[in-house]
Amino acid sequence: MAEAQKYLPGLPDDEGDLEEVFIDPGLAEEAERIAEALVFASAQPISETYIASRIPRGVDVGRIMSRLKASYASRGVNLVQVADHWAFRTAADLSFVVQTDEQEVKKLSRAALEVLAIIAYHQPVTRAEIEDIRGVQTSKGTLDVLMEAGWVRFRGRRRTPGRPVTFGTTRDFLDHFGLEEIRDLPGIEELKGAGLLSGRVPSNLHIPVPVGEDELSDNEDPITQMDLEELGLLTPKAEEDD
Amino acid sequence: MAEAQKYLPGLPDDEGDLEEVFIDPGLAEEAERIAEALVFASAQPISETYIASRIPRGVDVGRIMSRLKASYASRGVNLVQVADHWAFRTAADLSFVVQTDEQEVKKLSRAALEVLAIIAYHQPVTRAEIEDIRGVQTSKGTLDVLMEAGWVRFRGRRRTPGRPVTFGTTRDFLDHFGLEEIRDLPGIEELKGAGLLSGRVPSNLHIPVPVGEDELSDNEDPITQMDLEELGLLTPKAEEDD
Amino acid sequence: MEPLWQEESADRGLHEEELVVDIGGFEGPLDLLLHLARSQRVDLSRISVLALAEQYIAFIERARSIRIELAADYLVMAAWLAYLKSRLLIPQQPKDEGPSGEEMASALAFRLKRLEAMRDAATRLVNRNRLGRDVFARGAPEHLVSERKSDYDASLYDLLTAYATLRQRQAITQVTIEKRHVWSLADARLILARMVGSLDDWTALDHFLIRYMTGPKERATAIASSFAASLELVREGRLEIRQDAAFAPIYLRRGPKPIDAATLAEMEAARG
Repeated sequence: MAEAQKYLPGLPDDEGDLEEVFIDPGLAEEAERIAEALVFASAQPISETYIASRIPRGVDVGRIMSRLKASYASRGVNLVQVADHWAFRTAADLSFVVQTDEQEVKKLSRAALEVLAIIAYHQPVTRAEIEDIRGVQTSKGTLDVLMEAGWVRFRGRRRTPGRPVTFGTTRDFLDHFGLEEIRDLPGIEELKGAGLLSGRVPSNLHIPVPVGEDELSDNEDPITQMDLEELGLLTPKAEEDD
Repeated sequence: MAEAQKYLPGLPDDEGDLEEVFIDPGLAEEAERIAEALVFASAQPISETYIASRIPRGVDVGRIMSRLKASYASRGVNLVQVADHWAFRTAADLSFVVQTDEQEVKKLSRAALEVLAIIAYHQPVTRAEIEDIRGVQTSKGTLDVLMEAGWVRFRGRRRTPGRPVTFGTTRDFLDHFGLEEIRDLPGIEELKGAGLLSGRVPSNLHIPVPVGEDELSDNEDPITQMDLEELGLLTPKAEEDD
Repeated sequence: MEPLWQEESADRGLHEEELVVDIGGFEGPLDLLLHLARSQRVDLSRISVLALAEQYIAFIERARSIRIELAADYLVMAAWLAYLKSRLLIPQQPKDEGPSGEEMASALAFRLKRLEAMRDAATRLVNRNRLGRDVFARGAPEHLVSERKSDYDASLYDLLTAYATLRQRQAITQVTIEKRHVWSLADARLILARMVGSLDDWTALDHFLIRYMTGPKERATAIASSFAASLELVREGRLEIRQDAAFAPIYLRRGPKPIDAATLAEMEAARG
């Protein structure tokens, strides 16, 4: 009963797929088997578009995939979504038994990991912005390593003067860290809420006003505006464009 | 009920595993999940002995495998036994989704990558100019490969003696490499910043800003039907020189 | 401020007793500031920027006092913090331009908080169930009927690497490297041998060299090579060497086994 109900006609979906009316349960099962075979056969995630092109016409690929996902949820192998792609992966709780001696997970330096996190949470982000966040120049080879690992890519260019190139993460990044989409990054909503993913100082950040105590020490001259210009010091980033 | 029945003690199996009496259904399920994950993740068919060593003690591996095999029997992927080893295989009736002949995606050769990159950055560019930049002759085969890949096209003809053909990139090129427009290719500063160009970049190194694909440059004529026919005659596959 | 110097830090930071300031362990001034801020053990939003600025400046001064060469970034930050300090302590004048001390302090606290947030995010990220470590893909993949438009594959990274390598290679082959005169060890040895032969009195090394110097560009190589050569000659007993204090002039004079004509000829030959 419940089984049949799933194939009763519903409202046309967003894409107005009018073909999807009265689906034959046999057709749905066939579609499920094909999708399963396709995704299972590949080590890489398979695009939903590709799956859709391979299953019988008129079958909603999204629905098929959710059904499959549910039926694998409690198994030793799970169906996971990576952006608009699908892949089978061993269940995370079984990591202790499944060990392949071949592949070693790439070990990233602290700096590379930090840059990766900044790119992931702030994308699209320019190199200057990464450096602003870290307060240090990105050493040569850091972005390089991340791109070579296939986790970071050039995304495009910012529509600001100079059109700086922006960086972002790849689908391999999502796949590697077990994320369905960027919005699943741990804590991203909280960080956004706290204003920590923007270039501006959030208005709710209050700094206690210090109680005046010491003056300049004997061997100190006050820094003048001139000095600052000479040193190439600019005011903090907050007023930068973004 | 039926579920519980499965775990009732049965006759000792061939290997006479006497330990298997009154198996906890939870334990059996755990064993099944582990076996499933192990077979899935293994590059080769995996031995029953190995699986037995990984599942909870006292669980009959033979029975677990038969149960798994049965549950996959009607699916898009089947669990198959090869001698005393186990593997997942695409269901025979779905073999059309997987390729039987191992026709792998071809990796572009280094030469082809170089030529493609030169065309991308320097377009519109003639073959002579490509050779000038690379400092070596470009075999016709290389350009053919790039055309075949669908990433390079004839753009027009240069208004210079001999009216050499100019090359440019295609829309598919942008799609494949995830670029919105050709001007999104990173420039010298970005290549340096990403660690792709080493710090000691000679001052005479110029990287052009690529010209958008649709605009013909001043000294370019569009390719006509005539030209195409002529070019088709000029690029017979047979004279490939590498 | 004192607890700062006793802060136990696993692999970086500073250790009072040995007077080691491991500036190399920090990734830039902001990292150092964040480290100092953490030692205040308060939420970053309630941090005392003033105290932090003082700690930082003290750290830098200490590093300089023991002759640690600091990257310009660190000094720039110190100067900025000194400025911030003055802005915080001196009441804002009505006609002051630019951000107020409080605004500058907020901006700094914001940057520290943001950096720390990214550090935490990085840790959380790296501890996720990772493909190839905790979860695994199909070990024996089968080939799918191609889903690509092209039979060929390459990534943008491949493309850019190929291009950058090519262009750099080409550019470099076109560069003519200016011939630079370098004193070889054999050169220096011969020069020293010739000069020291007759010297009974202590003479400064520089004194020997300056005559041979055609320009300031050669100075470094001349000093390095002749110093190395002089040590070798001392070992051979042909030379004596003396320096009274660190960075003081180096004096040379003839050793117990003077250099005779035969040795000199041998050296000439060695020099080719």
